[in-house]
Amino acid sequence: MPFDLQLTEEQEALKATLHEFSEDVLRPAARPCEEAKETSPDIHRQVHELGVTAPVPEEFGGGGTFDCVTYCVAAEELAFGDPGIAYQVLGSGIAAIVLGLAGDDDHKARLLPRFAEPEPVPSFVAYGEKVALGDLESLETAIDADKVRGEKYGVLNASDASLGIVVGRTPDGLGAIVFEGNDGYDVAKPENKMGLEAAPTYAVRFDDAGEALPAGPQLEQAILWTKLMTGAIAVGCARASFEHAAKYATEREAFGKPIGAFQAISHRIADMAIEIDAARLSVWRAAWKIDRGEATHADVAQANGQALQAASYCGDEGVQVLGGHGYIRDHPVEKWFRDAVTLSVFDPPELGGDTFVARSVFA
Amino acid sequence: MPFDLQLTEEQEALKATLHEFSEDVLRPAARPCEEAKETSPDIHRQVHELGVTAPVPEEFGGGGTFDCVTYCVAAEELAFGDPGIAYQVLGSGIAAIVLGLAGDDDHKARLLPRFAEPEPVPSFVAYGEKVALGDLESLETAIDADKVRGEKYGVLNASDASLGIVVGRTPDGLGAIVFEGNDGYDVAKPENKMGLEAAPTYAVRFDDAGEALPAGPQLEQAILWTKLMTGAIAVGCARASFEHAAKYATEREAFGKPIGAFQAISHRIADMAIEIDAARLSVWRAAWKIDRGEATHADVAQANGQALQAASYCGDEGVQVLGGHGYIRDHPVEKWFRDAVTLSVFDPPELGGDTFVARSVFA
Amino acid sequence: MTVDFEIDENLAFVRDYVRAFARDTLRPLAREADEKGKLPTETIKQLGTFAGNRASIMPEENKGNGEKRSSIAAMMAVIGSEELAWGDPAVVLNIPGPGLAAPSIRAAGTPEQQKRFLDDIFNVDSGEPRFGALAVTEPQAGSDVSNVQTTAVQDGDEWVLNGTKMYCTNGARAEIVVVNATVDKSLGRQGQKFFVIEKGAPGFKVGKIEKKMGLTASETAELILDDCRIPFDNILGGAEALEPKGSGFKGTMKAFDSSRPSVAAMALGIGRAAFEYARDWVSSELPMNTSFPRKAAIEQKLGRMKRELDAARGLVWQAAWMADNKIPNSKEASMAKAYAPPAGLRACIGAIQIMGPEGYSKEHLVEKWFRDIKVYDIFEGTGQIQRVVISRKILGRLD
Amino acid sequence: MTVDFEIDENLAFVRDYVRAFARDTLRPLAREADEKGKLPTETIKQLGTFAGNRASIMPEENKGNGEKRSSIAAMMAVIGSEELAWGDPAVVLNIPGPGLAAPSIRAAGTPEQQKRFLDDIFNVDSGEPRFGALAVTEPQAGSDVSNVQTTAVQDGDEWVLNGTKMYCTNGARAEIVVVNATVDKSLGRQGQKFFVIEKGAPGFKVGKIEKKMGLTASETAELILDDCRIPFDNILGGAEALEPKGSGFKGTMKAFDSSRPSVAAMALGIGRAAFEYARDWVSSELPMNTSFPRKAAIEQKLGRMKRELDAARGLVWQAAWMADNKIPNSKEASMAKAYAPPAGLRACIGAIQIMGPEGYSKEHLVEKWFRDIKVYDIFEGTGQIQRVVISRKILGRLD
Repeated sequence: MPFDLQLTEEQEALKATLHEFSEDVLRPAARPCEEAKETSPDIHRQVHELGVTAPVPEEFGGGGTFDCVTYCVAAEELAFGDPGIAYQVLGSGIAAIVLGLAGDDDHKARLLPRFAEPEPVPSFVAYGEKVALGDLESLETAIDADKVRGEKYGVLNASDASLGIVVGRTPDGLGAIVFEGNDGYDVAKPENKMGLEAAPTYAVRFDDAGEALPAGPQLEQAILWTKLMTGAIAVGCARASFEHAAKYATEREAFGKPIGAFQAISHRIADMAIEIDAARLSVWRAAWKIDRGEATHADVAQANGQALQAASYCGDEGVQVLGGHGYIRDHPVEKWFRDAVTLSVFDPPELGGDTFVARSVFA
Repeated sequence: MPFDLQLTEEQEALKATLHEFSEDVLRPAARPCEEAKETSPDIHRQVHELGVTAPVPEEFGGGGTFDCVTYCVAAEELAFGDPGIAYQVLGSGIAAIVLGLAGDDDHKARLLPRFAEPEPVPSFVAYGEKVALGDLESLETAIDADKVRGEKYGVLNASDASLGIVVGRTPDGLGAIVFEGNDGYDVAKPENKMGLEAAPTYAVRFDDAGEALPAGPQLEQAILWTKLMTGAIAVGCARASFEHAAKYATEREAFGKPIGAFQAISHRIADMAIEIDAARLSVWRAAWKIDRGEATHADVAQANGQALQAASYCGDEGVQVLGGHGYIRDHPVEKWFRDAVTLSVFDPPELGGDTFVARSVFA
Repeated sequence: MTVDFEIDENLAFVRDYVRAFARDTLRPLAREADEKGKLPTETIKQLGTFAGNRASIMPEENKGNGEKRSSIAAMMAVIGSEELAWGDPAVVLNIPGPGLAAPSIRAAGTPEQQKRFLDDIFNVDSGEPRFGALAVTEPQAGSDVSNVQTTAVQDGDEWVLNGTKMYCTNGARAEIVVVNATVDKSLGRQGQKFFVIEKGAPGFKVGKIEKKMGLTASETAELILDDCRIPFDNILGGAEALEPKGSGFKGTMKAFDSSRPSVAAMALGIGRAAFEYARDWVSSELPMNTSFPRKAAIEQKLGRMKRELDAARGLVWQAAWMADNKIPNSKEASMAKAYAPPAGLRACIGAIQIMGPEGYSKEHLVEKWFRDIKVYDIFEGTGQIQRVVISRKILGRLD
Repeated sequence: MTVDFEIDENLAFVRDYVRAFARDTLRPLAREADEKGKLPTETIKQLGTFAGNRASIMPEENKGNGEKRSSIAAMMAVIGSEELAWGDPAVVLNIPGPGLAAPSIRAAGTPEQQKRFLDDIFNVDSGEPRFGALAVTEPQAGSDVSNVQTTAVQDGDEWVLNGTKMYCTNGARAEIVVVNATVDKSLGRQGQKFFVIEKGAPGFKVGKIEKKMGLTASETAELILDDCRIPFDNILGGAEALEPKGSGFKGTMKAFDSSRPSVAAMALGIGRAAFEYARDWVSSELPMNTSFPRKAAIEQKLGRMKRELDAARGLVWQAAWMADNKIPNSKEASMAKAYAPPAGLRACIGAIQIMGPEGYSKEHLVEKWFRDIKVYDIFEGTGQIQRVVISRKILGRLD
């Protein structure tokens, strides 16, 4: 096959379903969940039922799995609905993807079926650290056989997780330890965030033994998939701001014309569109490489960098196009800007990401 | 005195004189000197006569000296005429400033009177190196007593200089060695540049003994003055592009209106104006600190960073505003863009300059 | 007269005094005020006492000194504004006083009006905090201030006003609110006049209090004028304002012009707060001898933040210095206003990213400053409007 | 059909073939051609032979294959264009052929015209290099292509053309030049038609050859039509073009639309050349274990250059893929054209700054690529015009 950007019919259908779901369910739920500082169980269950957040192979009782490109298409669409809820529901299910890709037979048979239940499993995959955020090579969390020691930030569900995976460095490279139940770690503190509030996160200290996932290329690709989730959400967040601002620009009038008639507005709308397409293509490319088992840290750093840049840019301009109306909570753009900047800390291109990209060019 | 941006009457008069000179003499000379790849002796002599490029105290037969703020005002104005010629004439005279500020009595009595002659002295102050460009702290050129060894780039007049000052690191800090005549160093090669062609420069190898200038704060401030010359020229270069583009935007019509009526043009014009004022104020501030003997490497890195950014931005936008006309040599904007990017290598903010600024904040 | 970047002892005194007030009084109130969306009344009273006792902590301009400004008034305003916003940009708006009502009344009011609406109300110590407000924005007219829908019709010795105003700081609790309204649509901008509405005027209602991204501790109200009746004398400038050459829209808008450098200075102060916070965090949490690849990038980012904030201060001070020296500064005021808020926003986002998971956390203040600062590129003229002003000053009016 | 970022073997073959040609043939000619402002005739002939022998080295589009394009023609065009420009963007314009005359003739010409002006002239091996050209820009009409001043008046069985065209690539040496001219000003754009002028036509004069910032090895001519007489049949589309619905301005401008991704690809190729050159220079001249503070900054800059160039390639390929799949791509073509040239320019400036005094030196090629690339944000629609196109596709026409 030559270069192709055509989604499959299944992907198109999924995208359409999720888009409608986002419009009908997630948009109305966004502010209430934000104010409650959690995604309501009902909303979480509804998303879980869609089968895209915690895919489980049919042999383990699930609805089947799909590739990372499909996952990114789905994640963008959910984030278009609400980045905070998307972060919560995707982050709560991604352990299933890691187990499915990198678990041994026992892990799969024992742990995956839980994710096929109607009730979502409170779980997490923890990789980010205080300083080494998206930087998997500088992680200070140390794994030795089945023991892990270190401190993680941005850990979802940590207060009541029934399953968690923590990523760290072994003497040979990347490793991951699975914890069942919530023994084996201490919740240091809940993170009271300025954005993505529907996804409550925690700082967590690990210092105990769990079960090691088999190290190797499978695990590495699975961890990169986990990281790329951030980029896919960022694309959806960017698009939410963009579409809202574009619509507003055709409706709001000033000086006798729609404000979109002024190049100061319309050319920024064009730039937002460019940033979004560039970001999506970059994310899809990294996802496609994950699907081939060939993705590198640089590929994902590059995709996340492009996507987080797009989300922050569109978030900022989205507020700016709406002016004073953009700054008040009657419109969602101020939220998306907060969500975008919150997301951005995980892999900011100017603070590390581009350095990884550079290191790959000297290979 | 409180904060003040008012130039003195003398400064205003000098600025007016130089502006007129730039319009009448330098603008018409710019292309011919560029094509000849040197500033014609006649032009050089005319600038020299103005007394601003190689100031000599009256006691040594000169027309008197002035402060660094005045120097930056003058340099901006000459560069507004032509950045290439300005680079040549200012760079050829700056040894006089270094000697006047940092030379001992013997140096002053013996060497300064030459700069008071009607004929300009072919001289240089060499600091830039292949990797450590504007980075005075990373210079690899080593000075030990009166011996200097190292390779410098961007050295003016090296092929026929009768006086040269080379900057390097002593065991204790910054040092400088004076060479009379052009013994003591080898011209490695002429630099065939893409911009600033009226200022022929050379790569030069130093490996000999000369006369050491007294090390200390005076020398350091004098070297920072030399570095700041780049920033002052950059402001003039930026302003040249800006003024040309602004005038063009009021005259050229498209779609039935002057192109300046389109925000895609007019808001870029506004941004150019902002960058220029920000840069000038930053350069003046560094100059004012040099005049007080208090300037740091960070002050000058910050000023140069701001000014070189302004010059590159205005150079680029200057061409863009003129469109196809900007790309051909009938208009000067393409030259100013080349000049700006050539200048920019000496202290690019993103490639070192900002790092110096940062280091100062942890002091 | 010569170029001098040192501020003199008067300005240095103001800066140091305001800085101490900002650090010791405003900053400690910041987080709780942000969370609760307001300050306790008792705290507001205390702020009023502090401020009243030390007139110099409020920039001159905010006191509406009009023609009486000294030759360093604008510099005092920007230096004070930077420090106050550095302390907290929302808490500071809770310091009692006439606020933005003052410059318009000073610019366009008769001596009698200045006495009645400013001196009599605000110079008296009632023991209760008193606020003034200015209400210009309307639901359908943000940047386009000429497109005002609010009307004022004379009815005997009263004016009857109808319309809705938005985004009015301290509007709900103000003793007086200055509003613009059109007395004659056919005259366009010239038909716009300014009026003072006193608390309790019949037909004057407070609509909803806005929930905002940031500056949450500052009250932002919608004001509804529903056959609102005020005395005829409450038209700014008195009856003369109705004459063809009467002071109206343009004259009063000039009062805005002079506030642009101060608004820019506030954005600068917020950005500097974020920069300093991140710098100190890096010093204590991320020793510069670690080998994280991020280290060098963080260093570079901090350097850029400082460079841009210093550039912003240059533009702000330039505009203020021109005002103090009676040099027309409309272009330079807009340059400062166009540059400082985005530079400050970049500093806030940079600080968040440098601090990572502690940056997005409400445990620290940088996330708050990010939420606060965004509006500085919007109110008192968006960045786009500033560029319209700047380019027109350079190119003339071409469209 | 599914998302796939791998190019297939056909495209990979083209890429590898063109890359080898670019590396072995174009790149070595670059510096001398830039200095002399032209190539020796003998070299041009050789380029023609190379190219003629291997039709595949020229992107399909440049051969003007019109309706006959295969389903990967646009992808071939962008991949080939990136590689050719990577080799040298100016030398490649010296490869003989119909150039930009082809797409317009293919789009609007009758079968007879296609045979006469393209097949007969360019498929014959005369031993001499032959060029075609397109001349649209006029001194007073750059972006505003509808504002054309050149007129064409029918006089018996001839057209008489008057006007001046600028910035015509290969215009002075072209066998045929396609120009647009208005036959009826009252019809506006619809009154514009395209004509083929053959070398030696009476009244057809070559004006000055432009001296440019870059792309100096490519001939850019001014063309003067002074009562220039050409046969009536030289109107593209023949007599039918004069009918109210005849192929005119819009139809032919569509040929331009399809060239935007290729122009963007060329900018990408230049930017990539600079990136790779700087990367290799850093590898050999600045070992990454040095302790220069610049090291980390250089690394970060290289990473950003790669990220942005890859993003540009994504946009370029997206636009081409849509064209090949008959999906309307006007917005995406403009997005690629708006993004790639500035990204490439940043890469060139970054490369110059990384290499420092060797970056500005003519000893290396990065300074040349910087000079070459700037015009890619200008010709075939400036970045500003692309944003007009993009925003109209998104917002509709609002003004």
